[in-house]
Amino acid sequence: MDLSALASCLITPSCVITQTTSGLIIGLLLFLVAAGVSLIFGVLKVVNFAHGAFYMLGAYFAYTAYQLSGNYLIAVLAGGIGVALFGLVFERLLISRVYGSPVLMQLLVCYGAILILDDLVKIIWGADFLSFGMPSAFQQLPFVFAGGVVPVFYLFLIVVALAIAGLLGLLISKTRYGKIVRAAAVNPSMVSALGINTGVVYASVFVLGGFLAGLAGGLAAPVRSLTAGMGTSIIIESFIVTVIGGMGSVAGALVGSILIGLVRSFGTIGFPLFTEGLMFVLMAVVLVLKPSGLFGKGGA
Amino acid sequence: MTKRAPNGVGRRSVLKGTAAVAAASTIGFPFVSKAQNKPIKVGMVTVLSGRVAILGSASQKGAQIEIDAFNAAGGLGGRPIELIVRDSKAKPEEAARIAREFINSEGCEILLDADTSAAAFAIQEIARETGILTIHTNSETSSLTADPKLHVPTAFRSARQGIHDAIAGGSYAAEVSKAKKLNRWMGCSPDYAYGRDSNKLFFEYLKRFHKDAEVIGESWPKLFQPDYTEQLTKILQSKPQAVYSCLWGGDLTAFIDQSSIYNLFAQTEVFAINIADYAVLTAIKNLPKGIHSGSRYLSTFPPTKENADWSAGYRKKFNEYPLNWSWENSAGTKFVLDALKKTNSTDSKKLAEAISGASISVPYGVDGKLTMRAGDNTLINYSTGWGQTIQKDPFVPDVKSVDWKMILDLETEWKKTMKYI
Amino acid sequence: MTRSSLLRDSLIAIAVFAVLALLPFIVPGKGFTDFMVRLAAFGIFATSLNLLVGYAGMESFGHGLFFGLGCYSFGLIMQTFPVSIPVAFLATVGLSIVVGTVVGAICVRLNEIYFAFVTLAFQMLLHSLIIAWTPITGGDQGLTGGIPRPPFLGIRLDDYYHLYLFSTGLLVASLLAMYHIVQSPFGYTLRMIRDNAARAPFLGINVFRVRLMAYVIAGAFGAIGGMIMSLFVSGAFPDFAYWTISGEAIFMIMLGGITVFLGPMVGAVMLLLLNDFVTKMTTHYGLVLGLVILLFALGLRKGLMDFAADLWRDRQTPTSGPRPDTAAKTAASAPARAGE
Amino acid sequence: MLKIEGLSKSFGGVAATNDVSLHFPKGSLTAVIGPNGAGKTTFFNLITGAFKPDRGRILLDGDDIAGLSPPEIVRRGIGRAFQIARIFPTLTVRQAVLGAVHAHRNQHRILAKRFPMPGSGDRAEQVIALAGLTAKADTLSRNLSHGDQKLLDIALALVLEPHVLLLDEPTAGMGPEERWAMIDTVHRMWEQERMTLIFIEHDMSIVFKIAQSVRVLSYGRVLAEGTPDEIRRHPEVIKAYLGDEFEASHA
Repeated sequence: MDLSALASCLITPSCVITQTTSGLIIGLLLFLVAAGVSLIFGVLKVVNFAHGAFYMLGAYFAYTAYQLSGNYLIAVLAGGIGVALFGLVFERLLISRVYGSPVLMQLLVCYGAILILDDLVKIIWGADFLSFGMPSAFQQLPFVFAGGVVPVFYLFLIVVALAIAGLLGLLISKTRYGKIVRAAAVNPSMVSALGINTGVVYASVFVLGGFLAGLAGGLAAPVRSLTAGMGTSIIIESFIVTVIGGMGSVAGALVGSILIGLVRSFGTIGFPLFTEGLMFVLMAVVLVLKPSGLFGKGGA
Repeated sequence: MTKRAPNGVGRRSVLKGTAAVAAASTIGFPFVSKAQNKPIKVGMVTVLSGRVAILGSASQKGAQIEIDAFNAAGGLGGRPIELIVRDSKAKPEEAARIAREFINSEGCEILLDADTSAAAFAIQEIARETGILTIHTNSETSSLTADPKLHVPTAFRSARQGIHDAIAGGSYAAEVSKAKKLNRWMGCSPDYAYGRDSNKLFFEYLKRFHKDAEVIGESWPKLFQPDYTEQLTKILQSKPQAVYSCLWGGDLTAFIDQSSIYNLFAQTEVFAINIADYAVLTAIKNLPKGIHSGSRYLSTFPPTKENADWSAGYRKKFNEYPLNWSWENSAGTKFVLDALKKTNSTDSKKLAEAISGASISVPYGVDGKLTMRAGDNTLINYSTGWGQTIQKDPFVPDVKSVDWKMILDLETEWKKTMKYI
Repeated sequence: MTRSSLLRDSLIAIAVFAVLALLPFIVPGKGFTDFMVRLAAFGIFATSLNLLVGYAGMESFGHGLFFGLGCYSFGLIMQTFPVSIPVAFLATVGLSIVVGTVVGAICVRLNEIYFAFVTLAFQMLLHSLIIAWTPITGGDQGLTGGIPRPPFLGIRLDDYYHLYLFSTGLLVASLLAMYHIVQSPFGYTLRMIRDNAARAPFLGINVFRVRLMAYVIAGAFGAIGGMIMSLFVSGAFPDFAYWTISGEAIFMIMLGGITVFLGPMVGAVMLLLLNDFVTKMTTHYGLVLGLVILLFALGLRKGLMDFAADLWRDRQTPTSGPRPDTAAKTAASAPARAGE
Repeated sequence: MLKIEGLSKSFGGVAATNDVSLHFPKGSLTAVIGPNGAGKTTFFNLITGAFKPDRGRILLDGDDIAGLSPPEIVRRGIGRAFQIARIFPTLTVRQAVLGAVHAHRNQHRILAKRFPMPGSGDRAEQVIALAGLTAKADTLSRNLSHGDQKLLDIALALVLEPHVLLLDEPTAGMGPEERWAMIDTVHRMWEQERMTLIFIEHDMSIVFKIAQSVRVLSYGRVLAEGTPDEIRRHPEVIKAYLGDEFEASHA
């Protein structure tokens, strides 16, 4: 523990700026994955343990698209759209068969899928770790604000992720689709009674969740090493975020993600050897005090 | 990168080997019975899946190259070696189970532990229990062989060791520091046993050789952590003149990629001991210039024809660069093969006696020789040195060797402070 | 209703143990005994998880807390103190009861997925603690240097056959004890809480206390599984407290079945055999195992024994009318997941 | 004897139970009626501890039980059955009733003995017979008909030998014939077990036929109390009740 270092960081503007942006960037990338986990749980009541594998696929799809096109934008979209399509197949082929099954049976199905996906990635892309390489547009000197350092690429990621978060929020709260999704989360039989095909709604949520995870994988790819199994760490953190924010709440996922990001960025200064433990403590405390999470139960 | 299934490599080359032996025996020994031709089974426990799958694929190839040569030369009096490789999925209990399975169900007479350090400790206990000849080919944790409490007479290590690397790295970094006046240092190493040990020892020896060096902070990413932003910003806040890191593999490439966008390399000297390994060097798309690195394995170090040939042979056979794990497993296998030839027996005790204190001729040893030190059953005299990166092949053109006499003297001293001797 | 008595079950257990004791003389090779020792560890562990999941309706994601606790506590006691194995064994069970009571008091107040996640959080806290507290636990390297095995009562656990007898003996005894518990009045109270936790309080049942008891009991047996594992590998590793170990137990009970007492044992045999067999046959372990898992999960939609039990019952009463429940045991075998 | 004094409970500012004071003599058979939303079920929930009252006292034989937990209140002798039968789907009728017997005798946490405990069977069979479920004793609860599930629910409460038994619409969701069979069974139980029985009921013909006295709730308050005849003629009841009753009977 190094509380004096933490205190001295908190009174230094440059440290606060750097660590806060660092927390934001960690948190916002996490958000893109966690939002999907949260939505899928909120609407489908499925704990999609395989969402980390979606993220991994997004990164690999983007890698291949980047190899072929050399265009980062195309690569990111390939990640997002590729995984959205994959999410559709995954939902129709596997998950739709275990709706209403015990949560542990769903977990088993997801586990089987993860094993297969990790192995397929190894077969297709090889056992070695891959590096995406930084697109040349972002190979620039970082910005410096008040002594705090922010790389151009991260600034880009923050803007993109916030924009996606905003669009997602609008989609869920303002559109007809959003209303249906929220209604399906609370009362699926009511939605189907209104003549809406809940199967389509469920599949669309998986597609949306897959799109977000794939996007996250593609966006993060230039600063990650790609390996089979890279989804594992992010899925555990996504669960923590989902629990803290409140399962099914997009706003909760955003706040939870940023909270986890900040805990990690400031925690590494104050408690360098126990940042992971810190996240689980946070999760346990939230569960005990407010089991439904910071943003309660309310709809999606 | 090879797309061949690792098992496929094994089976095919065994077949080839057996054919060669069969051919030899029809000419030389027409009456050799089938029982005598029964292959000698060597079991390798390693990781073939998940994030460190590359460890297993390189280890297997390293061992295979020696075994194929041995089989092609007639095996042990007509008996070929069969290498069986299994995946522990990086779980120590699974590694232990597979090791037992090799011994109890598969009839393996020799064990190659090419797994991670945690598994190495588990397998060490099996070696103790069963007395089987065991070579740890990948674990670099010094205590595995240095701590007499863990000693097993039939277990050896054919890998580099943290203490040797720390002494070598510390002395090299001290020299650079003195020249460039690098006094303010930080560490950024993975938060697990290897990372913590390596970090601690590196700075210990750095300060010993360079009195003005001062460690102003440390940051501890988790093993396999995808994102180093929080550690990097912490480093930037502290403004050190130099940073030491023993991150490795995919973690290291991600760290380098992320450091680049923070422009870290322009602000500080970075000493990353594990860069000079082809898996890392070739993966990073924009390898920054001037990173100081220890040699893991380089075709150009030692700068001998033998080494270049060995590397070229490996690349020809497997269509990929040899890695640090490749030579470590080649070396371990060669110790075993030499002992088999010398004793003409598969008895673990006899083999262990033959291996203890033995030297083998290999290009990646100092002056072409590696020694398995008697007493603590561990590898010494492997080529080790430091140099700076450039952007393309040969990546680290000028490697400065480190003197093994100094390493060994300081190692003895370290063992005393650890109360190992 | 027909009921088995403790006496009858004990006799069966003794007979099973006698057969197990003789098996190594019939099935050659230490591969078999190794397998059985691991099966004992995972079988007890999975069955204890099913006390929670199948009988009490408490879906824990963090049962590995006790497996890890059992491994480390037993290993540390044996390495640190000059005590006999039974003493360390009892001390570990005692410790797991204390930890189970404290953690359980926090966890069992929560329901369903929240209970699942809070148990996971506590397990990961133990894992973080093991990793961070290097001087005691050895950090990520685990407890190294082997676990001493001083002989006791003529049992020498450094002998593979003795270890086999000890482990299978513990397995049979633990299964007997757990079977007895699920057939006890307490066991039926668990089923009532599983079926309808909202109704139970109005029958005078303190749901919190009953759940806490179930959590503590399951934890104590989980720790026994961990101790056997630490003897098998002669050490303890942080993996034993990681979420993946809970995952393995979950997959075992889901594959084998949660409504039949021996379902988790069947699942443990299935998963261990699959693992060993697939690892031996191919390096594409994930692909093959994943496909097999999906085949079972999507083909049967329930554990193997659940499926068999349903099949058996359907055969007993081909009509779709009310089905008589002949054996007390099958009371639990109707697909559970009830509630209001 | 159950005496309620000034009992109040609000949810989000809406008073579900408002200053209710009522008296139920020992061994009486009382109906609680009132239009939908009158707070009848809330009233039961308060008495049984499912909700904690904001104010007021609940005196059971002179002891205030307000604020105790449901199990504590059950142990004081107040049993309850529910509007929608709350049963144990995977247990047979006999197992469920035996389970309740064990809970009642505080034997439900015994680990060392087999289920059922000696001596619990007789009581279970007696209650099962009382509920008329003997023929279905080995049927899984979830396979019972709706009416039988309600009977089982009541039987579970009856096991507890309650001094006071609260039944929330015992005839809800039943056809006319079933209703009368059910009410006969309930009446028989009351006569045999001699407890104070309070039931919520919408069917006025049933209420006026079997209740000794009637309590009327409306908007969380006590509107009237008296014998069936008094209630039938009570102008307030007729005025405030009929319209709603008309609606409710068509709901």
